[in-house]
Amino acid sequence: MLNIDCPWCGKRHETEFRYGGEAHIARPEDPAKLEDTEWAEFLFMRTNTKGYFAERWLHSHGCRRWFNVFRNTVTHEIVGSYKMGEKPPKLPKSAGGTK
Amino acid sequence: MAETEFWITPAAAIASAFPDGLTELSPRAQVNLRGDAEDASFMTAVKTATGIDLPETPNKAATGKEFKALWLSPDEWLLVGEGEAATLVQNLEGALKGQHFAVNNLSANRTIFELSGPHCHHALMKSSEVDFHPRVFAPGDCLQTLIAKAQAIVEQVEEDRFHIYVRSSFSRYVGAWLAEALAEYRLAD
Amino acid sequence: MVKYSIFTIARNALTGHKDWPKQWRSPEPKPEYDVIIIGGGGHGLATAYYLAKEHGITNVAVLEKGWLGGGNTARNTTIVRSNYLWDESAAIYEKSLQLWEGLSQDINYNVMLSQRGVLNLAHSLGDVREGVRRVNANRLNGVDAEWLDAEGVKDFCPIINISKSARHPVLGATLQRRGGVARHDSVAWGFARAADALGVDIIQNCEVTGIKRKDGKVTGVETTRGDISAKKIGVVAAGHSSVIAEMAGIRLPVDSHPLQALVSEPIKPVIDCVVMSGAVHVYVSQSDKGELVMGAGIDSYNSYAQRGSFHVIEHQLGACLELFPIFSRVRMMRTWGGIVDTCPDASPILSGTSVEGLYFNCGWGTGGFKATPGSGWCFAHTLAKDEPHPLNAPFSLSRFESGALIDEHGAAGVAH
Amino acid sequence: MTQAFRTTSGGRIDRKKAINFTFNGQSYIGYEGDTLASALLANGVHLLGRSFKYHRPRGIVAAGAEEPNSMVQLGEGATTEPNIRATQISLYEGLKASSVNVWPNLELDISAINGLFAKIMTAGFYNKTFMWPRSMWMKLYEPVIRRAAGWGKAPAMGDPDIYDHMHLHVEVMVVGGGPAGLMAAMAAGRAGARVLLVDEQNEFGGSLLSRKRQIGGKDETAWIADMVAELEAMPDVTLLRRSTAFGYYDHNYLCVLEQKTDHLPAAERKGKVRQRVWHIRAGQVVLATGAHERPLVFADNDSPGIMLAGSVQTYVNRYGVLPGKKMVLFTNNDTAYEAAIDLQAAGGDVVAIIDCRTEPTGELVDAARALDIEILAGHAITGTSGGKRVSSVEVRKIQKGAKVYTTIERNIDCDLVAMSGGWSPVVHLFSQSQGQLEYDEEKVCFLPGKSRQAQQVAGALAGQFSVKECLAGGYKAGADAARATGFTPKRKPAAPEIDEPAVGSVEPYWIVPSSRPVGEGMAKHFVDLQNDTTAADIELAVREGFESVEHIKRYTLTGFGTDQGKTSNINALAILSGILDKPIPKVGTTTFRPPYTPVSYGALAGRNLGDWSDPVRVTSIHDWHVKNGALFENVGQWKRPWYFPKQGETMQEALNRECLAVRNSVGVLDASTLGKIDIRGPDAAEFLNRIYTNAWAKLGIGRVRYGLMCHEDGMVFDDGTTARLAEDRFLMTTTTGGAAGVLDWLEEYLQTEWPELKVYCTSVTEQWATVSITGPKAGAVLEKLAPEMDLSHENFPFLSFKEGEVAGINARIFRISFTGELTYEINVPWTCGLALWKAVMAAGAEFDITPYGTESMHILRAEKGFIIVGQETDGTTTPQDLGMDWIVSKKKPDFIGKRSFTRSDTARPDRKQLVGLLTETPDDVLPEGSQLVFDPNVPKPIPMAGHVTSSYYSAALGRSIALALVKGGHGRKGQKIFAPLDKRTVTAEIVDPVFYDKEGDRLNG
Repeated sequence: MLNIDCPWCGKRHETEFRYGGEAHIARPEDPAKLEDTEWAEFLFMRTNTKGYFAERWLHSHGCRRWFNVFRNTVTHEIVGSYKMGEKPPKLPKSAGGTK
Repeated sequence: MAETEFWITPAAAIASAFPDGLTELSPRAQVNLRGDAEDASFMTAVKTATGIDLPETPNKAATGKEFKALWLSPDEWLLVGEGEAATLVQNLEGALKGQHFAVNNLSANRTIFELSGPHCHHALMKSSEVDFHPRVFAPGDCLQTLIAKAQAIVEQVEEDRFHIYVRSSFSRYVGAWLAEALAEYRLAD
Repeated sequence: MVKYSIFTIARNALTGHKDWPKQWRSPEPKPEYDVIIIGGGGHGLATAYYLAKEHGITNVAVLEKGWLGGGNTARNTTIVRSNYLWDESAAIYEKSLQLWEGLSQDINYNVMLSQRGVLNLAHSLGDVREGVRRVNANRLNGVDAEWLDAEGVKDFCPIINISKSARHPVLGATLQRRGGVARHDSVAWGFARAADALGVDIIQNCEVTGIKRKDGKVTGVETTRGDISAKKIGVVAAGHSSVIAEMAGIRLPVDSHPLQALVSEPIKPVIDCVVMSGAVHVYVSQSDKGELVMGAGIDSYNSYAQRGSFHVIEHQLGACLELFPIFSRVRMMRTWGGIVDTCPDASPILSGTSVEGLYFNCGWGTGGFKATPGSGWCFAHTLAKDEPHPLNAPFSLSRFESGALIDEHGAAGVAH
Repeated sequence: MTQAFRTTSGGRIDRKKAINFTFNGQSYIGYEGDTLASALLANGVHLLGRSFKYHRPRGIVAAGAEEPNSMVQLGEGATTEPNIRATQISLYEGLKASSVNVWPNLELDISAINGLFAKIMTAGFYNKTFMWPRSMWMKLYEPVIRRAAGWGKAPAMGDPDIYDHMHLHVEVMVVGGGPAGLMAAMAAGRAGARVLLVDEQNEFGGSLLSRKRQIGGKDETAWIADMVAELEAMPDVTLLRRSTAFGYYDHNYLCVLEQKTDHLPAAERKGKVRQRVWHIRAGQVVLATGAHERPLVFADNDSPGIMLAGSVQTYVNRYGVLPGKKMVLFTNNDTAYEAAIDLQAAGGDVVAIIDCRTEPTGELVDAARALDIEILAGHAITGTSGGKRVSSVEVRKIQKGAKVYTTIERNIDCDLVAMSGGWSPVVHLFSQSQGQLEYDEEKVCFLPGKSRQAQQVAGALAGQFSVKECLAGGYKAGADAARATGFTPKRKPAAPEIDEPAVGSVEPYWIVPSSRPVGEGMAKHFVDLQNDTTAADIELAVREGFESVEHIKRYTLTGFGTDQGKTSNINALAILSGILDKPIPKVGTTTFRPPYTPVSYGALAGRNLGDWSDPVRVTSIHDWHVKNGALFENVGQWKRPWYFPKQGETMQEALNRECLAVRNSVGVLDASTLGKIDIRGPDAAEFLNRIYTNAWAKLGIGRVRYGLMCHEDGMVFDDGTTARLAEDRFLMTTTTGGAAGVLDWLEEYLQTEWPELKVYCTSVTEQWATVSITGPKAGAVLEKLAPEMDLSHENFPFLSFKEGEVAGINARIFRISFTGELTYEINVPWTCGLALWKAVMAAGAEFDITPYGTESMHILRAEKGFIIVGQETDGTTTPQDLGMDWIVSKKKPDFIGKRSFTRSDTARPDRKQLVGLLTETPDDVLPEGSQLVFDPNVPKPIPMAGHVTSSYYSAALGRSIALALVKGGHGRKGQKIFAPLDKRTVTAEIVDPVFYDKEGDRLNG
């Protein structure tokens, strides 16, 4: 049961949230201009990082805000949360091994 | 309230059998307001219309004369009170004219349960994963979470007295759940 | 390869079982192989076996970062079936089921395939519609399938609760009698032993750290046990597919998620079929040791940890007791998690890539175990011939550009 | 038989409270405070069960959770429970227990014949045989194997007991209530932190319950009592007894099983919660979980009467029981000497101590000598006899490094063998929390190493084996935990004087040879008693190429029993390291997975059963539907009326009546469940333009429009009508099941993709109850309810709305239609829904107004060829596939889904497209989900052309109708198509999907 830090409401249990997958995948400005390959990249291709990973969560049963979480997908350690449009927090020194 | 003369509160059918410490409150005005808290003109307009300084601190309630405002999200509040919802909506619409905002009379959208007494904290511990211990959640605090498996607003109105706002369609589920949560203590007392 | 049978066992008993040979060697990696398989799970070992058996390609190494069969092969709920909706899926899973049916004899290793029948329950009118649709599709595809009404379900699985007043009542079920379960470890060990006997090198504790390429073509791998050259590389790394892909500078339409499962304490037999309910996330069978083997729903978040969140298990057991009230006093003995690689359309990828000589077999999501032999058989063909077999041609990476997805999520849930 | 093995005094039992119980039908008496195990031992009962594979007689080995053998079937009928350890059952009046998996009975168990085949039933046995003939596996071999499978039996009926869940947040959680845990809780509690202390036992004290110690001038009992009293007086300290922390998950989340009534007589359990699962989120966790003693692996080390030394000590001191009267102790350390000393003191006779160490020294050794107990140093037990109860042991001199010990020194008669192979810290929870284990050569065990979570370790778990160390270590852990969560520990109290023997040395001794090498001859060296795994099995596994400890465990089944190898894992690992000739740390350890001890499904489900397994949502009109005989359909979490059968009506008759009422007069539907979203802001129209496939800018105020939503992949995912309330304000309706998803979807795009758009979305679903009246007489009904309202088609045209009073209630009325008939959807505040519905029924009475449900709604819309998302669509359907190109804007530069329409496969002309079907025989209703083919007369696999999405009998048309998705269907009107069913093939003609009132004349009544 992850303990997720909503930038507004503070730490709440995972069950209050909805997962939104990999963060920072912006919808293309003008999809019409894209090749099928490029469109497929946006639609389907993911980095699926092993280690520290920026992902989106929605506080669906709380303040209904979308935000980003920087989390280690191996240890599940959460480095921090940040609002849409902000930059991920710095990696902790402890962050060795998994990138 | 004229607007409520035909009203039947959603959990009325089961509320009569609620144990001590649990009641469904009679209908009251609930008006949902959205706007930009950063925008001074919005905040002042709301202040003039309602006399309330909308809480900008998450999960806090601010009380005015007729209404109180519960923080729901950075740009959303629920105004609750005994006054006329329709009038409140009019006043807000008037005061906010020309601004970007949204106001909705949601008086029927949620029903309100009052949970009180020596075992209200136990009932909450059985129903919610959130920490409602007095050290961290005080009177005047409110938050949105799950009660059992239904979304709800929980407000502590005073020590050992909570108001739980539940979407009308979930009201019987939550009402019955809370009643059951208290049952074991009725047995004990 | 010593032939296994009751007689060999008896003979060895006389000598105190001192003469059993190793089931597979533990060779040092050679400097070069024709084909390197990355991933020593069921699918990878099956691929190696069929490469050797069907295509005579025996200069093959299977590289496993841990112990063979230690990934999802050892962590699933062992369900085997082929009753999928779409033609493409039905074809490849049915091929797999046919291979399962002769597997113990083929590899001379009892994988304990137990075709006790698989029920997929329907709990809503929408489920019923989709179930009937799937049964009809299966029949026309030559896959055995039946539709049972609630009473039929009760007859087939007497302990199931079909009360109409249940929160999600059982309205019916699809039944595939040829479906069932198999012994997961034995599948990995059996394929390993058979592949090894045909000359395949199975190299454990050998983690791949890089994919070597030259002019857009693979030349070999870097590993924790040194560099190894290869003409072709088949990646069968399940949850870790994206990690290997990144080494080759490509991305996949794959996310890795935890999938949890659990077993109860062993109890005397109470259920002798497999019951699945996608709607309420219950997957139950009883092992030959007496444990109730149960699969839970998938955790929502990406993860490479072989564990998930406990509320997923608790939710599943609530739903489980709705279906099987008599399990309430049975006790959960062990839980665990695997890392499943999921695709947007819940269908696998068996495909070449933009890198010449680099092939991926992944994206099996929650359904990989049942596909083990078929997946290996098709992937071996693809590696041997440098082109997909018709059975796996639809499961190429290009489908994500063309839009020709094979969506096995089923109906999006009836709305109005 | 009256407790012949009960000591004359002492123990933590209440000798005044006798308790009657039965085991295998035989009546016995025990005392309050006993476990079933101690009570049986008091009565001289050692033989409790049979082993899994060879069905060898097995007895009580331990005194707690680590017990590998003594599982019983507890209770009867609906409340019986399989596989409960006798060592963990608090004795209660009327307890009934019996052995598991024995036939016909424990004394004479037929399957013991398996013992004769022991030689062939080695590890991997199943993999190597039962393959020929192939058909026999399912027919004969497996059924036989399955009949032998399992221990106890599940109840035959549902569970009458109640279970629930609690959620608790604390700064400091302490697991384990022994000396270390009590001290840790005290340190944190005094510092002012919120503290939870849990212990699996019925009382706190841990190892002090089994050993006599003077602490600060008090005896252990008084010391424990004082500690507990002070803790209980602290308002924010929670103490849970009979509570096992069974799982340690991410971010310091732990689950605890509290057994609230399992120790009570049936009568006192009524109405109470039986078991409760506590879900704890802790700032810091102090693990003080203690240690388990290891058995020694020697020949035939499995007979009843062969027990762990520490457990013997527990039975003597805690329960006042002599597990035997003539005891032999076999040990590799001197801690175990205490068991011998205490047994002797309690009136037992210790005939010899067999110590594998050549020169044992230390206080305890001296104390034993002082009692004239014979000590055979440098010796080992190399065999036992007795079968159902150990009767003598064979002792040989240890020949270092030898595979066999040649000469028998002694045969010693005894009725009890106490063994000790050293202690293994209970690292299970620590390991679950991702902590890494480190092997300690000197202490001969794995200890907690680097931890991954906010936690401390203390006591025996941390290798602190003396009470003195435990108290100091416990205090430090508790204080550090408090500090880490922002509290200041009080000044450290002076360490109390403790009177205890010094902890002596332990010498690793993993496997004891006998006259023949391990694995030869009939003798068995058991490693995992429950699964009958022997040292020979491990050797065989290695011989066959299994080297990873995980492989060994799986191949030999070591550690896969209900005890999860608490007493066997380390011995197996050590034996493996011996065979591989690698140091133990190199061989590695296995991961420990939750739960620490088994947890009932009932407890894990808690109250989330029945209607609480998933919330039930109802409308404000629900009670009326129930009263009026509606049958319900689950739609998402909603209960919606399916249809309203009258007395003696079949479903079809009811549907015909409901549908004809709508076509000929007027029907009424509770449409409250539709999702409703208020969308407001200067960019609202632009936002809708991007979300929906069609254009919204020009929609007039007061008008309504239908819209389709696609995902980015171009596939339809929701639909509904949206009204323009004002220049900058819309009211969107969504499907019932889709409401929540659509709102999240809108917020996602507003918050993450288009924050520049000034738009606010507010869910108003349950603000509005919706009553839809439809049919030629709908207008007449509404006139009566809203006499003031101008309902003329000029002033209230199709696809528009009005506001006004209906039946005296402020309402908003929409003119839209899902039936093709004149329809008014009246929206009033949710809480007025029932009042409106009743008013509508009254006003409509003269037109015989007919309530209808979802099934008739589906028929009526199908007659008009209207789609239902999730029925005509399945996530692979585009608007074009549905023949709805008319609603896909060609002008808009972009909207969600547009880009995907041009992908090669999505643009394919022969995609599956929505068509109507008319069966050759008019009253033949195709089953929904029928697959369609162009040519049924080809061999399988038969290429499929599509499938039937909706199919009904239409009373209005007097025949069946169906909707289907068919390859290139739009170009195939008039062609024949076939549905091969189980027993017959139905022929149908492909037609336009609109079956009824193609011109749409009826919209205006």
